[in-house]
Amino acid sequence: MALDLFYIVIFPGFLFLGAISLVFEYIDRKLYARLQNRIGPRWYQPLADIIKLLTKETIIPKEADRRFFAAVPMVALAATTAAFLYVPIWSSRSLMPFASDLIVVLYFLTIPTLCFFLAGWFSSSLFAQIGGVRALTQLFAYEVPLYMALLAPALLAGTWSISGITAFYHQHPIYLLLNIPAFCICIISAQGKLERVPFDIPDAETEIVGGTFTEYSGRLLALFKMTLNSEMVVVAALIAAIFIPVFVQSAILNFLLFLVKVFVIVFVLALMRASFARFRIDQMISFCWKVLAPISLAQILVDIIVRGIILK
Amino acid sequence: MSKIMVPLGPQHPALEEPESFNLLLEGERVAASQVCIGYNHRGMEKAAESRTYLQNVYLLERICGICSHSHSTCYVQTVEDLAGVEVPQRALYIRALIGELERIHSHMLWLGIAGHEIGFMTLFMYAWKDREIVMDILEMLTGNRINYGMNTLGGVRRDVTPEMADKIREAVGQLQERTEYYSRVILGEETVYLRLSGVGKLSKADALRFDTTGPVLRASGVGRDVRRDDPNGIYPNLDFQVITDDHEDVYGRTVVRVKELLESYKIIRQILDQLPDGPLTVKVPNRIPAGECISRYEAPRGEDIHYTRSNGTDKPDRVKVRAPTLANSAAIAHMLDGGYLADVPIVIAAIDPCFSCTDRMVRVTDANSGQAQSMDWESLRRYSAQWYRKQGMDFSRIPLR
Amino acid sequence: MENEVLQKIAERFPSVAAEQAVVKHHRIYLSVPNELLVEALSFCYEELNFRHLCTITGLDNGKEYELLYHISKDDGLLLTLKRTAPYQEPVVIPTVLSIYQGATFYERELEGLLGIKVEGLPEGRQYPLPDNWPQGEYPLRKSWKPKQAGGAGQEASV
Amino acid sequence: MKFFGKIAPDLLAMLGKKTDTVLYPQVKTPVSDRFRGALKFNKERCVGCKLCTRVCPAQAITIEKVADKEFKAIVHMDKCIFCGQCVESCNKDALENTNNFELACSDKSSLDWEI
Repeated sequence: MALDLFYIVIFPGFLFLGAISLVFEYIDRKLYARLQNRIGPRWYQPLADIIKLLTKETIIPKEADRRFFAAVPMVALAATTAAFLYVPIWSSRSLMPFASDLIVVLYFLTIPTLCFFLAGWFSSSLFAQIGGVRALTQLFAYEVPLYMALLAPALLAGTWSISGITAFYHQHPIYLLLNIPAFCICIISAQGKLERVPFDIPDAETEIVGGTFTEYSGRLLALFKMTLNSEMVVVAALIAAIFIPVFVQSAILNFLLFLVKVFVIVFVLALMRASFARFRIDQMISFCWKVLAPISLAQILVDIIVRGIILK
Repeated sequence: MSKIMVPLGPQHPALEEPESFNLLLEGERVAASQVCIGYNHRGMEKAAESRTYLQNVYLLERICGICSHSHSTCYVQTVEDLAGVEVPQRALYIRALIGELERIHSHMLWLGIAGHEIGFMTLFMYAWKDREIVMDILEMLTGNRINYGMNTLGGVRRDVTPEMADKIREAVGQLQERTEYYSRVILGEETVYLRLSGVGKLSKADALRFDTTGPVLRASGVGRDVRRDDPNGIYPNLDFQVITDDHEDVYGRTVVRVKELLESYKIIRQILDQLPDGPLTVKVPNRIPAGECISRYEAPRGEDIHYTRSNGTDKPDRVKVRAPTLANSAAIAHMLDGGYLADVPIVIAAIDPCFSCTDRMVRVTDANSGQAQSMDWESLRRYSAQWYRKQGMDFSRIPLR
Repeated sequence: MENEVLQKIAERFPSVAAEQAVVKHHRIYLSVPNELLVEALSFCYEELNFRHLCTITGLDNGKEYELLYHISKDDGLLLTLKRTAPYQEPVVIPTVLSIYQGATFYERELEGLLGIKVEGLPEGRQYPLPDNWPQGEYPLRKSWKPKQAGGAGQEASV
Repeated sequence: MKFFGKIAPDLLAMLGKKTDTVLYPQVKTPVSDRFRGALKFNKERCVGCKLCTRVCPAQAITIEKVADKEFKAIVHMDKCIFCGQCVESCNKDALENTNNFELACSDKSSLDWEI
């Protein structure tokens, strides 16, 4: 019981995830700045931002539904933290692996997006509602290619469990090459999931002010910021576990490897953030459905065929 | 589908100045729009009537930070014409030089703003980084980055030394290289193209119908440029092209601005090569004979017009300013209708709006009287200290510096 | 070029005192009888190709209001047509929107700053003064003086 | 030619380069010699002609007589628009622009200088 609580609250749960997400937020911001030839933030800036927000007054709009308005950010953060428990960090197995944990992690990762929609909806503000509707619209666009691209390697491995998948690719590393298109799609859709340029449509600052978060301030905004940061780490860790399953014997080395893998993915995400302009929502949807979805479908077909013919 | 009314402004992250657009949205599309401007009205035209001609140079220079030289040049042209003085050639060349440098800085600024509006922050950072080159040159020449204070009645205040001319040549070389890079890489980025092309359409007929000016008009295929059509100063001696483009959309306006940058570099090189020797100013009397004069100047945003009526005293009877943005404002609502909400910021930005210019004016009342209504610094600080104390924190003893 | 335009206007409108016009390089300043102004503008637009309305200047010269319509054509010629309006409430002039569609804001400015009613201008917000600006205060009139704290200007800034 | 991510290679090249921004309060960039900053008044040169008061567009400067042939300038730096016309108009070079631009403060009245 006490151990479980330790797992959930301290390591690898809430506190550890919070700390590591601040580190990776710093890395992301610093890289973004350096790509733009700026100095960028100091190392403590993400922590300072969170502390500043935590001490600020929380303003809840009169029109808003108070209970839901305050509850939604907590649900979002809790879902992200829960998802992290099933992602492998220091070995090829996660903390509590079970048969179809990949599906569960994906479901947990969908909850924050739904929370963004609800947050926008309960704010009863025009900009927040437009942002919420956009978040939901965007969800339907990137979620399908993301799921298909993550499930394709699982189909090839013949299991829905993350540990099973890593174990399979550890034995047959050659099949990793087959999944490169799925990897690219995952990275692109992850950008949509994390609501970053070029898919930062739900909180496009110049169009709809803060989007979903327009009415949020103080502690509740800090929770949302932490959700977004930790979501980035969880998604990067999940992609790393499935597409780059490189593990060694030592737990410490594995942990360092984990950091390196997440760093590489964050680097790619930062580079994408710096090199594109924001899509318009119609362009984003047609891009996801006309380009990403067919490619991921083809990937699934290829994986099924390979599984059916070669691995029989 | 139900329609909702979204207010864009007076305060909004996409807008650099207070202005307001009421958008009637049908889903993501704009069904109708209304342009509300006038938030920057500062009473400058009235204030100009109670100041001397020389003081007005500085007053009108502060109509707008970006096109400050345009306004002061346009104004001193009217006064010099009324006084009947012949401005030395060297002064005219230096005026044109600052004017072209200002055009470069304004277009660079616009390119950055456009990047910001379409969520391409890298373009914003890069364009503004390169804008620093021209800002440094302007600071070296005039002393300030904006509000140069270069014009005075009858000439210019500061000279261009040969060493400065060399530095300008070097900077223009760098800028040219960067601008060519932008026209190659930024205009070749697919997401930028997707966001800019086909947005904010303004056909040639509409552009003429709404009396638009500047890059907006030229991007609709009408080659109208005061520098060529009704030249003032030394522009007849210079060889340059009037850039037009027939995209008729925001992409076209971007192309026009980038190409105009290249033309400006050409003009600056010619000015530096032709720069004659001679005095910088001639004496202009304090009292200007009665008369009226209208002058036009091609500001970075379009045609700037100043009308001055003198009555024989040392103060003008009427100064009228028509900034380019006012001419372009009438077309905004037309360009927004039927577009996406996401395109509204870039369409508004594409006319390079400057509502300080448009609305003008200075409140002539005492500077201290405004404090009664607003919270001053001390009481704001007291309020925040109280609020934090309630939360169990005491910041009031922390010194401000 | 300037004289040619002036001659054409004089031919079409014999009552215009064309010989009193001030002609400078690329500039013509010409007074037009009040009732002829809209007709003259439309003639300049249709026949003489003055397709661009630069701006409309309204001013108070101490005796009456003057309204100056600055129109230009592509060869750089800028023609200023002047009409007057007496001090007599209400001051009403007709709109030129039917000829120059970009004139909306210029005419609103006349309404806001000089208190000249423009007939035929569509409904809309006043420009450039704020919505809570007191009625009947027109800053560009010579009789208007800026008031000290608590005056007309102050109320508007609340 | 148009494609996605055309700028990305140049961005990567930026990683090794020196940044263009500086940490402002600690690091300062040079200011031009022609910069028009806060005013400096040379008491001994002033003859009290008050030309500066007349030309100032912002009514920011007044000259007062303290004693015979001795004057002091009262400069309202909060009203000053830094146009430098007073410096230009002064026949005796009694006024000068320094290159001090860091005048921000939390108390406006501290900007009324008697020099």
